[in-house]
Amino acid sequence: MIDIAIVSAMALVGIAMLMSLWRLVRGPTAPDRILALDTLYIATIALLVLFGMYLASEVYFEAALIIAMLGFFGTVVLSKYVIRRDIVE
Amino acid sequence: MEFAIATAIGVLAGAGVYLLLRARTFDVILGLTLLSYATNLLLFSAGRLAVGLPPVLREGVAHTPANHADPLPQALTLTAIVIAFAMTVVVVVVAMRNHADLRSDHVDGHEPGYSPESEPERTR
Amino acid sequence: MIANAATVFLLVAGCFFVLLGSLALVKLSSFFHRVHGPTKASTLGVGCILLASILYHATHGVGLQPRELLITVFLFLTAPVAAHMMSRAALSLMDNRPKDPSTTPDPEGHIRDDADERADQRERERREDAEEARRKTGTAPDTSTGQ
Amino acid sequence: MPRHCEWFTGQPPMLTLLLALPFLAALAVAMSRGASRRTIAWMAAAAPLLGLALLAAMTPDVFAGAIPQSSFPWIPQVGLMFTLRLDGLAWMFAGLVLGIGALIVMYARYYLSEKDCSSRFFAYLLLFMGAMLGMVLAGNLLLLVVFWELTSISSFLLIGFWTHNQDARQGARMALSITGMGGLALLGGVLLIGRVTGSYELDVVLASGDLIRASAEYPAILALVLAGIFTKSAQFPFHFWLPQAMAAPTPVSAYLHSATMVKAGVFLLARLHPALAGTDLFFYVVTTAGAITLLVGAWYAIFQHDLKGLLAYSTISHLGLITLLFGLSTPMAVVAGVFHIINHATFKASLFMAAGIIDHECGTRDMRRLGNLRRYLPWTSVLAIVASLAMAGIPLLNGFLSKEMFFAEALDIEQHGGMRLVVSIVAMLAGLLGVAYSLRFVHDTFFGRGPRALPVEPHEPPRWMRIPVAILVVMCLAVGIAPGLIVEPTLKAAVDGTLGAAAPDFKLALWHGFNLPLAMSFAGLVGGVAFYFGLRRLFALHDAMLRTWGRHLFQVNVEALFRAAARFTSRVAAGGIRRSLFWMIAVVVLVAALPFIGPAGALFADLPAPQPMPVLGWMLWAILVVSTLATVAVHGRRLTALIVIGAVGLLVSVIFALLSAPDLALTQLLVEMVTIAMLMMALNYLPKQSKQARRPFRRWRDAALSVFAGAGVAGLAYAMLVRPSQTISGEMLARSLPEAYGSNVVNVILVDFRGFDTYGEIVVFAVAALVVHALLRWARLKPDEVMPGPPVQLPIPADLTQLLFPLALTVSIYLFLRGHNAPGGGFIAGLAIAVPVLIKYTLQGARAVEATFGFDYLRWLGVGLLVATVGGLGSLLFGLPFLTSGHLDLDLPVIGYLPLASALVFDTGVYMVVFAGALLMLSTMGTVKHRQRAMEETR
Amino acid sequence: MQHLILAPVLVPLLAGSILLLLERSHSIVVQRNGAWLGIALLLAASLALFARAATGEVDVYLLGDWPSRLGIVLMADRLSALMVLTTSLLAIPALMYACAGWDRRALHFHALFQIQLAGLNGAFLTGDIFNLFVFFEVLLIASYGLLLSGGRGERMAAGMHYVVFNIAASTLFLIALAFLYGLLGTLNMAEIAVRIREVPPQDLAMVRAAAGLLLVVFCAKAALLPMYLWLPDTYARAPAAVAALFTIMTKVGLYAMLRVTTLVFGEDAGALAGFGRDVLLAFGLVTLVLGGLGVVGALRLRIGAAYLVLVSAGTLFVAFALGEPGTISAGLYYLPHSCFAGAAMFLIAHIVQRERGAVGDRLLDPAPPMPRLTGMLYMVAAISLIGLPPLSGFIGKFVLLEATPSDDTAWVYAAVLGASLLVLIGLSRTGTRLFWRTEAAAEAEDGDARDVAAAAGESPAPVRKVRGIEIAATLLLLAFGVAMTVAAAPILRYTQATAEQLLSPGDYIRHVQDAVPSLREP
Amino acid sequence: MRRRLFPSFPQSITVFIFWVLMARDTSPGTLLMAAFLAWLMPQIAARLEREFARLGNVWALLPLGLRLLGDIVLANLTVARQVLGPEKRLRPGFVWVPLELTNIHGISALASIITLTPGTLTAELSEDRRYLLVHCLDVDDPQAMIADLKRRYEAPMLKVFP
Ligand code: NA
Ligand code: NA
Repeated sequence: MIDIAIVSAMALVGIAMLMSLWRLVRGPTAPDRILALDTLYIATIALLVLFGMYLASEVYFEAALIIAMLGFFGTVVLSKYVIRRDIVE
Repeated sequence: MEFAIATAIGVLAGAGVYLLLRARTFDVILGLTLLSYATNLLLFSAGRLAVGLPPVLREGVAHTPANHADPLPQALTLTAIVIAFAMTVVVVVVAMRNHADLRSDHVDGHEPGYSPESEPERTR
Repeated sequence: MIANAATVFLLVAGCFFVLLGSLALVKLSSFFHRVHGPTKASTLGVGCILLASILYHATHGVGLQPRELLITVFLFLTAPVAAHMMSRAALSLMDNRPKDPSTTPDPEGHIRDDADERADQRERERREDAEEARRKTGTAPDTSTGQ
Repeated sequence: MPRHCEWFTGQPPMLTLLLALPFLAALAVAMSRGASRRTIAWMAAAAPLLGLALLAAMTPDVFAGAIPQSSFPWIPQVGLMFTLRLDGLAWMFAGLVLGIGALIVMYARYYLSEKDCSSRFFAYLLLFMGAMLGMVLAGNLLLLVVFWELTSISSFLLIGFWTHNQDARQGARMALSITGMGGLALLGGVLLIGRVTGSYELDVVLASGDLIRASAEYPAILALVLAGIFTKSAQFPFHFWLPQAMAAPTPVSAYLHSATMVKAGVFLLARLHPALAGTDLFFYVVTTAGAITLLVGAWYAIFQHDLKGLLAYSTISHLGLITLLFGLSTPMAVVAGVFHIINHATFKASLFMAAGIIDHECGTRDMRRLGNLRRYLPWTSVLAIVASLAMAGIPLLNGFLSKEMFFAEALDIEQHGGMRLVVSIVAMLAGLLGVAYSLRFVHDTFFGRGPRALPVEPHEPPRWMRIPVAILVVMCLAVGIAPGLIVEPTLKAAVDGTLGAAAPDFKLALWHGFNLPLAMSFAGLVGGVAFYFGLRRLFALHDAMLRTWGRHLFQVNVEALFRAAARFTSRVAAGGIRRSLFWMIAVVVLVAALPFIGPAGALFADLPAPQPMPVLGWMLWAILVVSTLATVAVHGRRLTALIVIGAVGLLVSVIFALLSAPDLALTQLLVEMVTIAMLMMALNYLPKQSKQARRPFRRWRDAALSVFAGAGVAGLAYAMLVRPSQTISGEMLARSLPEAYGSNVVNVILVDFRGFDTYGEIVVFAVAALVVHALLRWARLKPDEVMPGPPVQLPIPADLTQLLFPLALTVSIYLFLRGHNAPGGGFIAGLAIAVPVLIKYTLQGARAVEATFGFDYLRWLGVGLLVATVGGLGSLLFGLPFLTSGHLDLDLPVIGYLPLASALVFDTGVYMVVFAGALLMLSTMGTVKHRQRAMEETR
Repeated sequence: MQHLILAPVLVPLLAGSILLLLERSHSIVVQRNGAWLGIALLLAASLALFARAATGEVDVYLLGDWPSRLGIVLMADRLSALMVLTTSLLAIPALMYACAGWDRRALHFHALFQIQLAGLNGAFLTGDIFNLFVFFEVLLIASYGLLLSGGRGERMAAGMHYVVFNIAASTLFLIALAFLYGLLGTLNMAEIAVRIREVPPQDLAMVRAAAGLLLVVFCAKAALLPMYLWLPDTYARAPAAVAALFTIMTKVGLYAMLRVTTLVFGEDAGALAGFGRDVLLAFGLVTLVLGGLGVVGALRLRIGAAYLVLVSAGTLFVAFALGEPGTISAGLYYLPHSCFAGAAMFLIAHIVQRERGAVGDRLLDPAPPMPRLTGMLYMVAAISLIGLPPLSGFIGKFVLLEATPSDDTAWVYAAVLGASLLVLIGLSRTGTRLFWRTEAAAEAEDGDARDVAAAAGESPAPVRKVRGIEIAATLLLLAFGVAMTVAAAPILRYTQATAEQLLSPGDYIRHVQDAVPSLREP
Repeated sequence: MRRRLFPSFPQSITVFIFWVLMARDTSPGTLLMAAFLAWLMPQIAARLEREFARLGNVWALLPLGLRLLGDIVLANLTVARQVLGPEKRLRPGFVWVPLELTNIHGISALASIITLTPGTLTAELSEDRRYLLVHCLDVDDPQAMIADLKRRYEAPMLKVFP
């Protein structure tokens, strides 16, 4: 049962990612797209963790950790650009 | 799965080629980025596709190709990613300088219709 | 068995919130509405899934090794800041953003009706569409030869 | 065709010394730029005079039929030997080159003015003399080609000596182009000869005439060699360069165009006569070319107004005559040809020198302004008139003798019946025209009215200028009167050298009795005189101007070539980057597609079934594909494109993760973040939008190519993916833990199996940082759009980084230390710490970060590279190769078991380089405007 | 001695890293001394390697002590040693010229220069195809730096072209490698040569496509038609010292082409024997002629010099594609010659450019007066490049023609001799225009120069004095050519032996396979 | 002395826990390494940062954390209702929330908390750092909401970051 749960969870996360993609493509403003990308990153953490469960493996920990720790960097940089056109002031 | 990866690589490569052939430096940079994604995926998949068999050895699992994806293309791809990054950085900087020095972001350094005779030499 | 049930519950909850966050992204009509979804629901959802993972590895793997907690910590640290940055970006695009009270004497006037924001949003979309149309017809204002 | 060779064979020093003399003298003259003209002239004259002495010393042997040789190997394996060989023909030519050379040096000493740099002139002249000498002495055909081309180069310098003169420049270039072309052809011909005979040694080649004539390559050989000969000897249709070359100083003309340069062609014709002559093809081609040249040259000579022009065309005509004689190929014709070479050299050299004197004294060579000079320059006039009569072929002068032999040979043609009449008529006509132009030279210069409007009163030149002319004229007379005594031994030796065993027995005499040739001579004389005066009266010779079409055509063609080449080149190169890329991709598509064109369907034949694809996979696939296509769709709006492409990068790393490559996923993620940051920084200095080009054709064409390229890659990738793999990595998996002490095999490959790749990779990374630094350090960049107001404060996010940074550093150290056994390693760890620093830059501003974070990234970069290198070199101490990893298991009391791999040192280098490199790049990019502002403030 | 083969890579890399450390804190003199020390060591190592290779020794170096199939091998056979020596020799005058002042203006010049040398040598020495890619990248990225550091304006546009084109080509390299590895499962070149013989027939077309892509990469880097368009602009705009060093850059592509075609597509390669040879020959011939046309059409000396690089590339393609021992030998003789002579021409062009001030190296009448010495240098270089006797260009050309097999004679002779004629016409015009002073120029010298400058929209650049070391660098390059002429016989013996070594790849493969790690199991 | 060796105890402890968690190991070697890093990291951070957070009553964090956890879960359900329900019913708007907190760490923490709790989102901090701009998805009485925020979150924060 738990395997089915994991697999379905992965599919659901996939659907969530597809929805984010829609917003990413549709926009209309830059912050909307940044938000969509940020959501994709967060969903990716979920995906990686679920995949680690699925395989009973721990090799995806580092990747998930890196996204959680540094994934917002893209968001910060893109937002800063929108605010100032200049990301390092 | 092979079909999906192959087509994904194809789409990335095709999109990359199209953008590579655009006239503006930034578009070309985007094209190179897409192309390097395609290349990295291709190089990586030269070891064939395996789900859930990372080449990290564990106790109790025999150290054979049956239990592990081919690590060599992964290492090669890692090198390729880094090199592609380095190259992208260089293009980006050259594009910046190009635009600053020649006042055009056209890949050839000047807008179409420009003829070299009509313009003074600006090389040092 | 209980652990399994708990895992499945956490997974279901996690997926629900993750989906919810993305749904908000799709469904809601303006940026400041949408941003609420992913920053809270998705974060919580992933948190649930991480808990599920800890539980799962504890029961089906080598034992309790709550490494995933680190991920959770980072996620809960960074997600609000990311949302904050995006909000600031969106604010900077608003023509009619709420006035900074430190430069305006009357803080009571700082509640702003959402209708203003919607109007802003429509205006922005209209402008972007116009931009797009102009670009397509090749009559874009010459921005490439910025001095 | 390597041939075993001694260092020296034959008579060593004499020939080599003979050849070396002019070159040594040239060097000496060139070095002594400060010396007086007199000294220089003496130094220059020493070479031919000494050379003549050496030649004289060898004469008895040569006349006795011996062939002194010397040989030493230059490139023996391809048959290029430095073989010198002095047979009769070479002896005769060497004598001409040196003898006339000596006279020219004497003449030139007085001819040159103060303004001319005489050391340069004599150096060139001696260089040319040496080249000429080398050519006639060469005993190896390749060596002959070497000197042949040297004559072209040195004559180029001589003709263009007065570089300020437009005619001289043009003439020199034309001469070089034409003779250079001939030289290249000759090289081809010689190489083909070598292919047939197996050797370039003249002895071998001359003995292999039958082999050559019978070979399939013979027509090609003949064509190529004759191209060389005809261009050098100014044969029709390549004759036009010679009159152009008259812009040279007169001593040069006298030397090059009487005795040497132009004679090189006919020399080679004589030289290779045994090897090439004797076929119908040879006969018709050479005879025809000679005959046409003979007439064309003579005809144009009549209409020249320039003295040197007239002499030049007459030279062409005489060269035609010699060629014609060699074309006839009979032994006696060859005798006549060789004889005429000598005669022409003597009278033509003297005539050129006389023309030079006239030019020198009168300041013009235009016959329309000259006349009656016998009053002013009596001695010169006498000498010139005698020499002209020799040119006209008047009895008692040498020209008469060879002309008569020519007439006799023309009448004697046996094998090719039809040609006898033609050649005889040509001979008659040529005789007639020769008389006519000689007469014009004499009459228009020394007789009649004139001179007109000269800048100076002409008077006799210095004695030493006349003496060379006199010597030559005396020679003409001597040969003409007593040929048997004066020239017969020489001629015999030369003909022996030319024909070898086939040389005929002949006697030279002034009087052969009344015969048909004599009648022809007489008729020619009378006809010529009549023709000249007739022409003068009827066509007003002074006004006539004949356009020489060859020269005109050449110039037009060369100009057209320049223009066409320039246009072609610029048109080809005009497409810029896009054309380069388009062609490369097109070639790639073609090259990859071609192997599949034959066996259709080979790509996917008999392949195993692919692995199944989960639903999630398709979703991710869709996200990847859609975001890729969206990137293309929105590429004009750059910020949008960057956000969308971020999704592509994320999806690629997700794919890596799902397909068992956690290290790749990590690397891709981190690189992606840094890339985005960098592109954002760049975007600040670039336009925000792409200008859309209005060329739908190009867009469609590119789209089509992209589709082909994408489909091709996809097809090949699919075909590869479903094939079974046969890799060596099984052994890597097996040996990774026991021998490299790491269980993350990817990292083991990176730092151990293929550490050298990683070593190169960090060098690339470091250099990329250097390039960024170098390009932006002093650059004057202006942001495309500056937002108003002071820098924005972001206190809340900035606060987060304060919390985050130590944790990120901890994670980075973890990734670094664990990389050998789990995903991670130096590279990933380096980026994992670079990114938080970058976040600090972004949120706190560059100034704040650099104030607290005072790293000299450049130095760190160097240290990192050194650490990596030293880490790799450590194993050399143990006698093991570079990058061999050592291993140390420490079992410490408290800490416990601690495995240490020396690869860690190398990986530390990687760590440092990546960290320092990434930060050097991004801080340089991020702080451009600070320096910009600082520069503006200091100004 | 065992580690000697490392030196050509590691010495410059170490020198480069140390120079990087010195850069901030030490004067340019210290940096120059460091650079020269590196060059001296490199030259010594190259000579030692060359001397070893000349005895027929093939050095195999197992990096990391892994057997060749697992790790990376360095190989030094005659060909590699020759290329390494050529690089080192070329580096000397290039560095001399740069030390006349360019190194002050170009940030990081010395470090980049050393790393460039390391990249070149690494590419010549590696026996692993992926490692070849890595070293291609090392040398390319260093070349980007050398090309662009200190430059501005149009040079950036040329740099853009160069960089983008090369990155695209490198991407293609990776694609080719992906397919090669995917199909053959190895990266060691010797191992590839072995495995390619046993490719099952259904995979042949795939392998052909992959191999074709690989050759396209090398051709693109070596500037073969129609992929040479990047070259003229780049080379014409590079700083002189860098352009001089760049003459060997196209040769890296040629080297790789030669290595791969002889080793992997040799006679034993079964269905792939002689792969691509005819096409390479045909395109090489056309490239040669088009290069010649470019020289004729060039309106500036540097452009002409750039097209001369193309001519030499075309010639080398022809020589290598003919595939006979004699032609390969001729090509290997021609290769260093063309590097030296071409480099000399770039240096001369720069000297001319400076001596003429505002007019630069453009072929304009009237020409300002030029020092006689520059003209002489030009003439020697031109003679060598045209292939007129007696200099090395002539020898290379005739040895090539001499060895051309009968079947190809007509085309090869026509193209090689025709291109020589074009170069002759072009360079003689350039020479007369640049160095032969006209009367008009003598009269209206100043006025016209100013007019020209005004037409070009520049303030008349001051005529800068040419320094002795610059002349010396040029002379050294020309002296290399003269030395090659005098010592043609021994050099050709070496290249002949090299060609024979290349054409019996079995020996190479055996050397690799027989190499045993010191400690590890084989 | 203590300040020089351990400039920030909380940070040291965090790093220590972090390392042990990541290493998944409590062997003496790991603990030693963790201790070493716990000493080293704040040292490095001290060089880079101007000031460390001055903490007051850290224990106040515990109830705040628990409450926050509950709030997050509960309020997410609210958001679920809001998202799934018709958008028209929402009454969104911006509210400037005046702050008593002056410590920037406290402000940051408060801002994050506000963002994490559903229905509210910190969009901006005023330049004088005395107001937070909060976007509310559904607000009918801004003043009540402000008071609620201040009571639930700012008050405990004031204890932690005095
Ligand atoms: Na690496
Ligand atoms: Na690694």
